[in-house]
Parts: sequence; structure tokens; C-alpha cells
Amino acid sequence: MGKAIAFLTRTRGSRDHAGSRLHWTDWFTYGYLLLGIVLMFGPVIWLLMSSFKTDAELNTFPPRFLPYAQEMITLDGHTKPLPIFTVTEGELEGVQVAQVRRVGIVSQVVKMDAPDEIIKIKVKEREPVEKLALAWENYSDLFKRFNFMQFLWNSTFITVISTLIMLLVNSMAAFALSKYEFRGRTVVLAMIIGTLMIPQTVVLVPLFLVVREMGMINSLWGVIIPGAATPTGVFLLRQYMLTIPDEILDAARMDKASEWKIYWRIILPLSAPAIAVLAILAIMWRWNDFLWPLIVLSRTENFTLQLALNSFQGEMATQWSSLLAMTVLTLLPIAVVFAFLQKYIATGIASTGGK
Amino acid sequence: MAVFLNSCMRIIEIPMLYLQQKLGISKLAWVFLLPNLLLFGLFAFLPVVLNLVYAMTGSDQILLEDRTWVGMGNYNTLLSCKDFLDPNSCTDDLFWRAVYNTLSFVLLQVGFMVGFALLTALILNSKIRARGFFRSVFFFPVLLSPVVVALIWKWILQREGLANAALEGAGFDTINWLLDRHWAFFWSVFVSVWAHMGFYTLILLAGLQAIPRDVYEAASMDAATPLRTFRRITLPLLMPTMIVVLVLSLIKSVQTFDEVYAFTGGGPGSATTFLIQYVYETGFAGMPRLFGLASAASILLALVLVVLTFLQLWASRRNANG
Amino acid sequence: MANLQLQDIEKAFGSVKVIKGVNLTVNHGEFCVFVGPSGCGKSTLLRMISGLDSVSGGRITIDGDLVNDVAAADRGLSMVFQSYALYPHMSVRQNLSFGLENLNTPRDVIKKKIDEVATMLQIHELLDRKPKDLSGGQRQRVAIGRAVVREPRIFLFDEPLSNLDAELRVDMRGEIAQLHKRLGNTMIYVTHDQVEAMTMADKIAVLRAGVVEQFGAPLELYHSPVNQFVAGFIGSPKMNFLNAQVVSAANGKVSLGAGRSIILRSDDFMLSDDAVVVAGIRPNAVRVAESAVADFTVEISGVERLGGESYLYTKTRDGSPVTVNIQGETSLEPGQEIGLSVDVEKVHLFDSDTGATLHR
Amino acid sequence: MANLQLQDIEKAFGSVKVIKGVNLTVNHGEFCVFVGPSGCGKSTLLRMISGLDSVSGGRITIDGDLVNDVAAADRGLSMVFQSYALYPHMSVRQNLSFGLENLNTPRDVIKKKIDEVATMLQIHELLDRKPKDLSGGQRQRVAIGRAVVREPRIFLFDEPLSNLDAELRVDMRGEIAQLHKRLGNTMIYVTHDQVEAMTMADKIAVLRAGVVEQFGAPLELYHSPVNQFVAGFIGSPKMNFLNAQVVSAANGKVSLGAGRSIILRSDDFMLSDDAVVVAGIRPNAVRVAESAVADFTVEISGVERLGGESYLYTKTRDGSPVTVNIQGETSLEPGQEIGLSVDVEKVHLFDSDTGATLHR
Amino acid sequence: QELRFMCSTDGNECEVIEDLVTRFEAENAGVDVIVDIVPYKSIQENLPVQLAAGTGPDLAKVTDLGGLSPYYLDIKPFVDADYWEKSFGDILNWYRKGPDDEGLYGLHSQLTITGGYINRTLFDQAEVEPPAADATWEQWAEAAAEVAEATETPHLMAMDRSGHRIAGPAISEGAKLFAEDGSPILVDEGFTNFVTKFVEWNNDGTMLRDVWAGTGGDTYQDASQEFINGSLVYYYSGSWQVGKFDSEIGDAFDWQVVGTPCGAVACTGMPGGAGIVGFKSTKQPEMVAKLLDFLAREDIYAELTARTLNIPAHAAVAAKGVDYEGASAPAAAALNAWGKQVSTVSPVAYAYQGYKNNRAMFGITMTRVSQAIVGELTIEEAMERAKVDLEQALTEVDAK
Ligand SMILES: Nc1ncnc2c1ncn2[C@@H]1O[C@H](COP(=O)(O)OP(=O)(O)OP(=O)(O)O)[C@@H](O)[C@H]1O
Ligand SMILES: Nc1ncnc2c1ncn2[C@@H]1O[C@H](COP(=O)(O)OP(=O)(O)OP(=O)(O)O)[C@@H](O)[C@H]1O
Ligand SMILES: O=P(O)(O)OC[C@H](O)CO
Ligand SMILES: [Mg+2]
Ligand SMILES: [Mg+2]
Repeated sequence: MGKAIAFLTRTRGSRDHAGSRLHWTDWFTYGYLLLGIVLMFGPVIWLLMSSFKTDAELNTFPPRFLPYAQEMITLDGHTKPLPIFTVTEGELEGVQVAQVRRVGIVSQVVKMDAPDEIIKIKVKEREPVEKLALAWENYSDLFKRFNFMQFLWNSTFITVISTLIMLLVNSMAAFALSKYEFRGRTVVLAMIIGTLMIPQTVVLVPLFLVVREMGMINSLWGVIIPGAATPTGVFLLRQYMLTIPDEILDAARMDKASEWKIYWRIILPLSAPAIAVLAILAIMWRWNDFLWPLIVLSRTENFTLQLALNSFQGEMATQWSSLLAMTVLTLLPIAVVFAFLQKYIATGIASTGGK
Repeated sequence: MAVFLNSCMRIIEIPMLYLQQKLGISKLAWVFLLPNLLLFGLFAFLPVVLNLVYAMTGSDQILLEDRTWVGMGNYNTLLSCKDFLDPNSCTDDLFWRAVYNTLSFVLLQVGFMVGFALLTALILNSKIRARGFFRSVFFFPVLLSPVVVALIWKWILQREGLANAALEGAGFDTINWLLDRHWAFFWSVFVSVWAHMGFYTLILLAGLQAIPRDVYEAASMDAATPLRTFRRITLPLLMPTMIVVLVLSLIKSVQTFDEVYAFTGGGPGSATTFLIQYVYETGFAGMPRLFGLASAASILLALVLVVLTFLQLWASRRNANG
Repeated sequence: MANLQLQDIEKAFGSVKVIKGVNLTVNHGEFCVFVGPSGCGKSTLLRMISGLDSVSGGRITIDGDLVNDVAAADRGLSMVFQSYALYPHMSVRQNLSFGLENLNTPRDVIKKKIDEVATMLQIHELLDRKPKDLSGGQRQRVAIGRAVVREPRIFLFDEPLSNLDAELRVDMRGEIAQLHKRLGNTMIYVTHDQVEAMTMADKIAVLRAGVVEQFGAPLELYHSPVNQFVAGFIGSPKMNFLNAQVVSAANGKVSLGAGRSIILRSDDFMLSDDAVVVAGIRPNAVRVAESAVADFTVEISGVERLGGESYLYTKTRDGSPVTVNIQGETSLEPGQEIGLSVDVEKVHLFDSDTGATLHR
Repeated sequence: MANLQLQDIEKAFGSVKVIKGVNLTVNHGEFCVFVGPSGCGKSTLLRMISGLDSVSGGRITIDGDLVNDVAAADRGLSMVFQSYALYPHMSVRQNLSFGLENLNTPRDVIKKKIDEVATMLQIHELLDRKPKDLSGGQRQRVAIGRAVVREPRIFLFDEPLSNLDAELRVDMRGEIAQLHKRLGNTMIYVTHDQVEAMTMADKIAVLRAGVVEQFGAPLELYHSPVNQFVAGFIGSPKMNFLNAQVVSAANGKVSLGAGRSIILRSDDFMLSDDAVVVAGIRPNAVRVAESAVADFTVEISGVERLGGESYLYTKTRDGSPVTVNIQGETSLEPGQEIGLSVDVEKVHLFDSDTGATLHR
Repeated sequence: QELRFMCSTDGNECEVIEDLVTRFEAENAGVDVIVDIVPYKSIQENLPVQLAAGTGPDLAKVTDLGGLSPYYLDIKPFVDADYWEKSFGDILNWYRKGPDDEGLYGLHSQLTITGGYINRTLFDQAEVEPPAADATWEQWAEAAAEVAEATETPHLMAMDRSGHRIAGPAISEGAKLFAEDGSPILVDEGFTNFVTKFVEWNNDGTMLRDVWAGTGGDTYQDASQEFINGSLVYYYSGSWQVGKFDSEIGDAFDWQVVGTPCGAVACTGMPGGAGIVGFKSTKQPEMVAKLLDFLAREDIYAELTARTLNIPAHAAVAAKGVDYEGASAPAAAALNAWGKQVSTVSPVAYAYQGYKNNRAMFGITMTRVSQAIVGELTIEEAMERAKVDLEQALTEVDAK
């Protein structure tokens, strides 16, 4: 255990000296990471694969990893393409046949080389011949079905603006709460943490009423502004900013920096890891936000992708194939954003540049 | 972009500088707080206050002015029990089932999640190949919507799902995971840890970055064993971030809803019905909408959270000092 | 370019009183050095002057204006922090330019100034590095650069050369002196280096435990310390202190602890016979002498050879340590007994209770 | 208690080569001092020895065992960091005890040791403070304390006394020397202080830009520097360098840049007549002399009076700076022309191209 | 003029409506009807809030027919009331506030009936003849067991987890749901009897336990996946599944609509469905009425029904029979079979569907019956709780 932690807690510096030989702790780490891939990423991959399955395939028991579809063949004398089966029992065992039609438990099939001669076999005595097939239509239908670009734009606009406002406003507040001593600080902090305690679900209605009073119903701003007001960011940033040495701020004050300049030239860059985390979270929150936009936005033209995505959920049934395709599509942009922003998480100050 | 931002900041600097001179530094704090307080006050705090009022009203009307004043009535309904340990003896048995379910859920979920998030953050912070890739591996589940999370795990756990296929392959009997209350509870914890761990891992990763490297170097010169380095250096210096993680995870855990609701629907029976599901079904999904009761329940919940949070803060502060 | 006045300045951290009533006037253009034992409050005093720490009591005026409540940024000072406090996320160049940018200095002027400063500090090739990629001394030079690149009313330096090698230190000393001459502004300078203090200062303030013991020109402190503490603190190696007794006040005759009486030339000490005093003798005011002419004998306990000079660490018969500074090298070895003779003109006498200097 | 060997040690940060093949053997129990200009690679070398940085090339052996791949924690060394690197969340006491706890030292032993160390470092009343509540010098003492409270095979000190006042520094020097004597372990010590280097070291390694220029006993370096760099680096004030020309190799007659020829007593320089060389003369090897007997005349450009001694900064006619060290005070003032005479026995000659010492 | 129409969909209803609306726009120059297709959740949870706050749309396709009645626009003044009465008859009551209300509010665009489906192919393979139309639940259970055993099918029967679904069989068993005076009681002997049986079936493997026991609270859960996979012999759901079965079962096996098994007093399913309503808050009541009237036109309604694969609620359309043009043969057969079921629906079922707080009762049923199935409560306790729940709900509703 100790060694495992050694491995975990060692820093980049201390790792330097280690030889090229793999220690068992390396095995542990890579084992853990492998497990991580299987457990954390496996389901996501499955999701990706599933988005290429037809609804029927999605319903199949037991589920299969890759999307399959039955092979079809067009034969002379038959107008429609016919599904291909392999016969499993009887004299034709092992032969591939095309099914013309099925009546009850009897299947009427023809051999490929004799498309006119109908043979009757039991339904149980055949197995479909399948091939890998990606149901691209899950995706292409989305674009046909609704104004994907409009939703994309709405989502992007809401996400970007809301995140920017949130980062700005929250980091300013966090700066004040972490680096200034003033009366009322504890009260504000308590208010902010206290608000976190009330579940979002219940405040939706009061919030709706507030937003209505502000005249922001059915407007993107009705999603943007309340989204930017979440208290989590302030709390997160403040705790991080507490770790920035005050002496650097002192130095900046000696350099005649205004407090505002200290905020954006010193505090913000030094909080980069926390800001990156919050940015990732905020982007994800806004992008995936569903409940709140659902209440505020009821007109198609200002729908977000999530709302569009969920319009596949009806009262009785959900069109999983479309929903999954849409999920994957909506996932892509934030995955890219994450890949970009995660670098900043690792740009912490290894040394403070002081003694 | 950077240039644009820069000029924006420069422009803001002008009024800020004026205010700084006018108000002095200690009052300037309020200027920094103001935008947030405005947004926050109006769109986060005010609704909470309204919620307090709702909790004292009855009827299924939505607008506050249409509702009837019942004072403590809703609290009375929630809190009337012959024996608080036996939900069946309570007027609102579902509420109390939810309370007990939530308590045990939170205990397990927060424990496991923070533990694994910390372990993962430490591993991801160490020098491994393809760190960026692995970071996304652990973060990806967070990006999925609750509905999709639930769907994925239902697939895996259904009668003929992957988990049972694996069991069968290994020669065991299959288990009907979500029909057994204990298993269903276990998987609710699991799925919720699965879905949210990445979130806290990320926060912890950022926190680890704030620990100066030279302290680790000093520790290794002091021949500290890794375990001790972790306990005496990493953990205390990570405390500010740890507090965020503990407080947030506690709060979010108590408020767990979406994915478990989509996953088990609170079942079997009410085995995985948690407080927010109760609130949701009482106040929103179910008919009639007992919004007052739901609000009251949410406030009781908040009170408990306040107590737990302060306990946590107190404990961590003591830890940091001791 | 400013006159700085401290009146009854006090500072307490919680219940710990760290500065206990400091009064000090640094005139326009003066170079004032603060010296004092570690932890005596030098940095604290600097931070109060800069405005980074508030004063617990007293008044700070700059050019006659009370600045107690003026924010650090508005006092127009610049400071080298003892711990550097560089901006870790900025390159050296940015570290240097930040202050100038805040003054809205035109870009080309900034460039020129940074160039000058980089030359002065010999950090040209480091301009694009981040602080974490610098050596200790390089960081310290950046810290100096950040302060001097601006031209403030008052400079505050907190041990700015402590991590530099001897040669560089001499260079920097020269540069700072030149800067001072060129800008003519007021400088306050904390150092533990005797040479720096003696050579750079117009005036030295000797602090002990939050109190200014003496404030005056370097040689004044060296030759006329007000008390035993200052005498011991100024001058390196440290002054030797020997217990002494007045044999005959009238003759200025004093007996050193463990030797024969010596006659101090001046004879107007306001002392009675037999008074117990402390005699202070600097290491370069004693000479090794034939036992015949020696004032007292000591046993050598250690010898340090620096090349150009040597130190003998000796003990008198009654155990008081006496350091002797010898030019060039010596063949004396520990364990030997030698005689020492004292340069009577350079003997200081202190009150054995209060440590106050007994004036002639 | 260990023997340390560096073989062809190299270190590069990215493309910047910082250490360029260092070979060094520090014997068991030796006190080895590293000196060199700021940024020459002293700390880097220390960090590689400690195991905190990996080597880019070469072998480090301790007691004959190759330790290149041994983790810092397992090398059994202790180190005082130039930047202190105190544990910010621990009290001073905890900072000191942490290392001992890691060795499972019994609690009462820890207590005793901390007590001893606190006494040695005069930080008793600070034991319950956190580092941020300490002055710079106090922090540095805690950093020393943390290293010395354990008894490792090898001590590494990176400018451990830079922020202490003169008196304390002398005390600490004594304490460290005593510690060394008591424990008998190997010490490696980086300092910029000439006195520390000369007095504490068994051997000094002079580094320049990642290369060891000379490694030897202090006085060996002082008297027989291998080149102009070492000669200039060891000894304070710095050696004066004057352009010179051999007038008559046979007679050992050399003409200094701007004065009359002097005859160096020894006459076996392997030089041809008229060869151009550099003459090195330490500030205490020149004396002010009547113009009649003076070897050359200079103009005084500055005078520094330290009390016990004074420095004259002068310039020869051809503009070379010459520093003169005078005992006691002087009444000479800048602007005056004076004659200087040279102590011919103490003149060093260097190759004007390579800087290598020309041996007699 | 712009009309906002909020629509949520299980199949293609909204698209078809959108298409028909274009025709309306062509007939009424200057009118622009925008169909906003939203998630069902939006209709269910947010529409009420929006309506209360006065920010709702002009029209919507709703399912909580009674619950939203206070907000409906009465179109009587603008349309031919007789035509409406004649065409939709009693179904209009479902939209009314109470027995005294005579207004015209909604167009029932989607009539549904609950009942059973069987996997006909399995029956054929097992060579078991499906029970007749008047067979009881027990007979069906027996037959299903036989089929399952013969064909090694894992699951016998399943019923959607829904208070609405279980109501038909309960009424068949004798549940009255309402007292003599019309006030809701939910629990009575008949109801308890069916619940008792149902719980038993769930626990002895007759019913696929996963559906009701697998989730909790008010969550809807169906078993269509098992049926589509051919692993379920008998599935009790409703007419709305036809489209899905048609497309997803495809050629895999034959399936068949069998109506509702009989109980002690009847053999009824539950009617239900969704309708289009206008809201009082609209600024163009007349145009809203006009649109509804347009959709109620016989030809338009017939087309709507045909294209969305629904059962007609319009008397004349029903009488003529619908030609499900685009549908496959099995789907058309199934829809016609459902159409025939309409006549078997009991008045209690109609009343229940028309009762404005029926959703409260559905919810209570689901929650409490599930608890009884998993054993958290005994049947007696569950029924007792259900009564109490209902009382509490009603007092809240009445507290105005
Ligand atoms: N990460 C780095 N990247 C590039 N160069 C570096 C890095 N770290 C140190 N250096 C350079 O390596 C050289 C040696 O640094 P080191 O800290 O060893 O110097 P030093 O001899 O200890 O100097 P000082 O006396 O100033 O402390 C310096 O020139 C420094 O700029
Ligand atoms: N926050 C604090 N709380 C309590 N005491 C403090 C605090 N900060 C500093 N001190 C004490 O105040 C005294 C003065 O500190 P200061 O930093 O001014 O010393 P200094 O003269 O600069 O010493 P050095 O030469 O070691 O840097 C020290 O004894 C220190 O321990
Ligand atoms: O119980 P539900 O929610 O499935 O409702 C039934 C519908 O009215 C059928 O159309
Ligand atoms: Mg200090
Ligand atoms: Mg260094």
C-alpha cells in the first residue's frame, strides 16, 4: 500500500530518477488505468456503437457490441430484396437460402441458384445471416428531421455566453472572498454555500416566476443569466485562490497594479487550473442543461440541442436510436472542448518563484 | 481573442480604478462581489426565499397568490410519526423511507466517490503516459446525460445483459440485479459514483497542482514514506480543495436524483427512492402537485445538509490544525 | 526624492509585539541601511513603510503627508522582497515590465528600460524564462530588477544581494550606488552584510527586538556605538568583550579580566575606582606580542586562515573569548599560549549592567 | 560518513546544458564547499546528488554504490534547500520532527533532539509558529534545523546562512563545524561567503558554468589558483588584474601596463621576452607608496571605509581598476593621485589568452 | 397572425399534424401556425406551470385532459356545436370541468384502448389455441404458461406499469372507483381483489415481475422490448404500440390483438389518449377555434387517424371505418381489432378516464401496488395507504 501511494504521490521531479524497469507499482497504476478504460470508457464506447444500431437491433436480447443487420439479396423473379438465412437443420443444413415469406411457423425459402423453387422449412430451423452495418440513417435523419444547425447555434450561444459571464462574475466574487478581509464576508459565503443546499428541482418554479417577472421567458437570456448565477463556481474558485500566496499580490501592489489588474493579471492566470475546471464544468452544465431550458424555452426556434434530443422521449416510448445518435452528436463538441481545456489543469505553479 | 479580452479588461479597469480610489480597498471587495451578488441574489437566492414561502402554503395551484396559507402544516405532515425509525408508522411513510434510503446512500456514495476520485486524481497527476487521454477517460461519464447513463447501465444489468453474460461465462448463476433491493441499492451507488467521480477527480487534480513541488522534495529528503507523504503533506495541503469536494459531493449526493430515477425509478418498491425523487414526485410529476409539501421536504433536507456541512467543515479544519 | 518619517511606529501580530515604537527620519535622497539580528523586525518595518502591512500605532509620513491610510500602490515606492515574490506565471521580461505597464509607460520605453536593467543585472539571456527555471541568485536579480526598473520616490530593499556571489555582489553594490546617485531618491536597505552596510549607507539604523538602538553614519556607529549591542553588531569580526575593573579612575587605569592593568590614554571617565565595566576591543585592535610586552595572555582555541588574513580564536585565562585579526598568514596553531597587546586608544568601555557606552 | 563520487555528471534542462561533465570525489568525512558565480550550477549539482533531479549523464556513487536510480528518500542524505521549502502547514516543531518521525524515532528522543536543535539555532520560542509567521532568517534557521536534526550519511547545504546576520552567522558556522566534528559525516556546502568557504572547507570546488575549475584545499586555491577565474573568485576583495608584458624573461622582469617594470624574484617562467600576460595582484599585496618608490601611479576613484579597514578603488593610467586594501582608516580622497608599490612575491601571472596560471 | 402549437409525440402525430396545418394555413391566408415539437416531459410538467404563469402556447396536444381543464378555451361560440357533439359525444366530457360544464374544449386526436397482445407464432409453435374473446385472466394465464413451456419462452405475461393499465382489469373484476355520489374512492372490494391476484401473479412468475417491481414511485415502465424480442407470450398494453410493433417486430413473428380478458363483472379495457386543446390565454381565440374545427372536419380527421395509425374517436369516421393506407397488413389488422374493442369499454372506465384527478389515482395505484408486490407493504396496508393518499390529494386539490 505504502509503495502504491509512493507511486501515486511522487511528483514529476521525483519520478525522474527512476530507472526504466517497471516496478510493481507501475503495474498497479497501469492496471488501474486499464480498469478505468474498461469500466469508465467501455460503456461510452458501447454507447457510440449503439448509436449506429437500428431500434430493432437495440431491443435485441442479448445485446451485442457491434451493430449488425441482416444480409439481403435481390433475386430474379422477386421484386423486393430478400433476407438471407442459413438453414440449421434438415437436409439443407448449412445452406444459405433467401426467405420469400414467412407464414406462422413456416418459412418459405428459395435457394440462391434456384430462385423460383419454393421450399418450406420450420422457422426454428433457420438463422439469419448478418453483417456489420452502421445505421447512418440515425444520424442523417436528425438533420432531415429538424433544424439541427439552429439548435446547435442556440446551444452554443447559451453555453459560451453563460460560461463567460459565469467565469467572470464568479472569479471576481471568489477573488473578493478569498483575498480581502471585510465585514460581511462570512455572511456572503454562508449565503452562497447555503443556497447550494436547496435542490435545484424545487427552486425551478420560484425561479420560473422570477424569470417571468424579468420578461426572459422564451428568450435565450432566460437560460443564460440564471445559469451564470450558480454558487458552485464561487465556492470552487475561492477555495483554490486561498492557496495563492498573498505575497505575490503584495508584489503587484508595489508594482502599482490596481486591484482590478491584480485580479486579471495575477489571480486569474494563477488560478488557471481551477478556472479550467470550472470552465469545463460550466460548459458541460450549460450544454447538457435540460430541465431549466425545458421550462423557459417552449418555442422550436430557440430550442437547444438537449431539448431537441429529448423530444425523442414521448409519453409511451422513446426513440432510442435517434436519441443515442443525438447524444453522440451533442457529446462531440464538449469532448473537444474538454480535450483542449484539460491541458490547463496541469499548468499549476510548481514553484511560486519565491523562497 | 486574447487581444479582445485584454482590451475589455483594460476598459473595465478605468471605472474600477476610480472606484478603488473612491472607496478604498476594503470596500472595493463589494464592487468585486456586486455582479455576482446581483445575479446570484436574483436568480439563486430569491428563489430559495420564495421556496421558504411555498413551504408554508398548500393547494395544487402554482402561483403563490393562488395558494392557501397553511403555516407549519406541511412540516407537521412530514414530521408526524409514531416511531421515527419505522416509516410505516408515519403519516408520510414515503418521505421517511426516502430519508433512510438517502442516509445510507449518502454514506456509501460520498465515501466511495471521494475515495476513488482521490485515488484517480493521484494516479492521473503522477507521471504516466498519455495523461490527457486518461483524464478524458475518467471524465467522459460526467458528460453523459442522466438518461443515457441510466440506459447504459440498464443494458448492462438487465436480465440478459452484459453483467449476467459475464457471470454465466464464469459459471455462476445469473442475478436479476435490479429486482433485488440490495443489489439495486448497490448499483444505484455504483452508477452514481461512476457518473460523478470524474467531476471530483477533476477538481482534485486542479487542487493537486496548487501544492508546491518543493515541499514534496523536502519530504523525500526527510525520507518520508509515500504513505506518510500522502497523509502529512498531500492531504493537509489539499484541504482547501478537499473541502470543496467534500461539501459539494455531500450536497449533490443528498440531492441525487436524475440518473438513479432513470435507472431504477426508485425501485424495487421504494428501495432506491431518495429524497429528491420524493420531492419530485410529490411536487412535480405526480398529480396533484403537492408543491408545498415538496418545498417543506426540501427545506428539511437543506437543514440537515447545513448541519452535515458544518460538521464537515469543522472536522476538516480540526484536521488541518491538528 | 522623498523624505520619510516614522513616528512611534508600532506593530503587533496578535499579542506578539514586534515593533515597539520606532522613530526615524530618513531625509530626501538619503541611503539608509537597516541592520539588526534576524527577527528583529526589519522586514516588518519595511512592509509598514510600503503600506503592505498596516501599522498598529504611530504615524508614517512621506514628504510630510500622513500615509498611514494610503494604499501600497499609491505610495509610489518600490520594493525588493526578501522572498522575491516573483510572478510565477510571467516570464522574466514580463515580471520586469509589469510595473511599467501599470504606469502606462509606452512600449518602446519599456523595452529600453528592460534592456538597461537586464544589462545591469546580467540577466539578458534569461529574459524569456519563467522564474521556476532560474537559479536562486538569478531570481534575486530579477527581484531587484523589478524594483529598479521603475523610478519611485523611495526604494525599499530587503536583503537584495544575499544570494549573490561575491563578485556579483560587488557589481550590484556599485550599480545600486550609481542608481542612487543618478536618481537621487531615498533608499532603505536591509542587509546583513557588514561591507554593504558600511560602504553604501549614508546612515545606518541598528535595530534590536523592534527598537532602534542607534541611527547614524556608518563610521559614527563604528567608532562611537551607543552601547555594547551596537558595538558588537557593527564591525566584523565582532568586537571582543572583556570583563574589566577600573583600577584607578584618575589615571584611566583599567585592569582587564585576566591580565595586567592597561592605561587608557584618556582619563576623564566618570567612574569610581573599582567599578566593574566591560571593555570592548575590536579584533584588529589587539596584536600578538611577546609575553614581555603583552597586556594579557591567551590560549589559542582555533585558527582560521582566509588567505589574505587570519583569525585567531583565543580564550583568556578567565574564559572570555578573544578574536584576533592578523594580516596575512600565521603559523600559530590551536593550543599555543600567546601574549596579546591592546591598542589602548581603541578600547571601548561599557556599563556592565546596561551595556551603555561609557564616554570618555 | 560516506564517500561520494561524481563521474562525468551532466545535466541539461531541455536544450540548455547546465552541468557539463563534473568529476569530483568527496571523501568520507570531508567538508566540501562549492563556490561559483550565480547560476553556475551549484544547486543543480546538489539536487542531483540528493536524487531530486535525475542526471542527464554520468554516474553518482555513494560508498561505491551506484545511486543514479536510487530514490532521494533512500539515499540517506539530508539537505537545506536554497528556497527553504518548509512545510507550510506544519508548525516549526512539526517541520523539525517530521524527518525523525519518518525514521520511527521514539517520541522522547524526538523531543530531546528538537530541543537541542532549537537551542543551537536559537529558535526556541518559535517552535509553535507556522513558517509564514517567521522572519526570513528564522525560516532559514528552521530549514537548517530540519536537515541537521537527523544524522544522515551526507549533509547538503545550499547557502544555508545567506539570510542571517553576521553574529548569528558566525555562531551557526561554529555550530555546523562542531556538528561536523561530532558526527564525522560528509558535508557539501554551497556558499557565496568567502569567509565561510575559506574557514569551513576541507576542500573547495570552484565551479564555472557547469564545469569544475579547481578543486582543492582553501589555501591551495588562494595561493595557487589554476587560472585567472579561480584567482579572481577566491579572496575578497577580488584580485586585481593588470596587463603586463615580459621585459626580460631571464631576469623575471615584467612591465605592468602603466608603470615601471618590476622584477619578480623567481625567474624560471617559461616565457619568451615580450610575451603579453596578465598580472594578478591581490588588494592586500599593494601598498600606497611615495611616488619615488612606487611601482606605478593610480588615480583614486572611490574610497570605502569599513571602520577596521578601507578600500581604495583606483584606476591605472591605462584604465585598469586596482583595488587597494588598507588597514584602519585613511584620509585619502577620490581624485587624488597616489603611487602604489607591489609585493612582488605575491604577484600571479596568467596567460592572457587562456587565463591559465603561468607557473614559476 | 401566429399561433403556437405545442406538441409532443410518441410516433409521427406531430409531423402529420404539422402537415395538415399547412393546409389550414393555405385556407386561411395570413395565419401562421408553428408546431413546437417538445419532449413529453414539457407537456406533462412545464405546460401547467406556463399556463398558470400566463406564458403558455395557444394550443397544445395534451394528455392530462381533466387536469388542465381550467385553462382550456371554450370554442363553442366559434364552431358548430352540434357537429362536435354528434361526432365526439361523451369523449367531450373528458375535457370538461365537471358534469355541469357544457363547453367544447378539445379535439380527441388520439383515442387509445388498453388490451392484450399475443405472440401468435409462439402459440402456433406450441400448437395451443389462443383463448376466446370472453376468456378470463386465469385462462389466459394458463394458456400462456402452456405456450411458454412448450416453446421455452422465458416470460409468460406482462402488464405495463401504469395505473391506467391496471384499471381496466380492475374494473372488469368489479372495481367501482367512484362512490355512488361520484366522489372517487379508488379502493373497494373489486379493486382489492384484482390487486391481490395481480400481486400473486407477479410473485409466482405468471407476470413478468421486472415491470412492476423493477422500478418505484410513479415511473412508467413497459415491456414492449420483451414482447418485440419474442420472449413474452402475452403482453397487456394498449393500442398505441401498434406502430412500434409493426416496425420493430417486422417479419420476426406474428402478433395479434386480443382485447381485455374478462373479470367477474366485465371485460373492459381503459380508453385514453391525447387531444388538442386551445388555451384561454390566447390572443386569437377565434383562429384557435377555427384550427380545431378544421382538424375535426371528417376528412381531415380521417386522414389524421389513418396516417398516425390511431383509432378514431370521431363517430362518423369510426362508422365508415378507417383505411390504414400506408400500414402493413398486420398493423392494419391490429388497428381494426382495436377499433372493435371500443364498444366493449365499460362506463366506469369512461368515467375514470374523464375524471380530472385521475392521474393522482393512477400514481397512487402504481406506487402502492408496487410496494405490495415487493413486500414492503401487505396488500391490506397498501390499500389502506392508497385510500389515505387519495384523501390527502383531494384535500389539497379542494383547498382553494
Ligand atoms: N528548469 C530549468 N530550465 C532551464 N534552465 C534552468 C532550469 N533550472 C535551472 N536552470 C539554469 O541552470 C543554471 C544552474 O542553476 P543552479 O540553480 O544550479 O545555479 P546555482 O549555481 O545554484 O546559482 P545560485 O547561486 O544563483 O543559486 C542556471 O543558469 C539556471 O538558469
Ligand atoms: N504573522 C506573524 N505572527 C507573529 N509573529 C510574526 C509574524 N510575522 C513576523 N513575526 C515575527 O516578527 C518578528 C520580525 O519579523 P521580521 O520579518 O520583520 O524580521 P527581520 O528583521 O526581517 O528578520 P530577518 O533578518 O530574519 O529577515 C520576527 O520575530 C517574527 O518571528
Ligand atoms: O398511464 P399512462 O401515463 O400510460 O396514460 C395512458 C394514456 O392515457 C394512454 O393513451
Ligand atoms: Mg526579513
Ligand atoms: Mg542555487
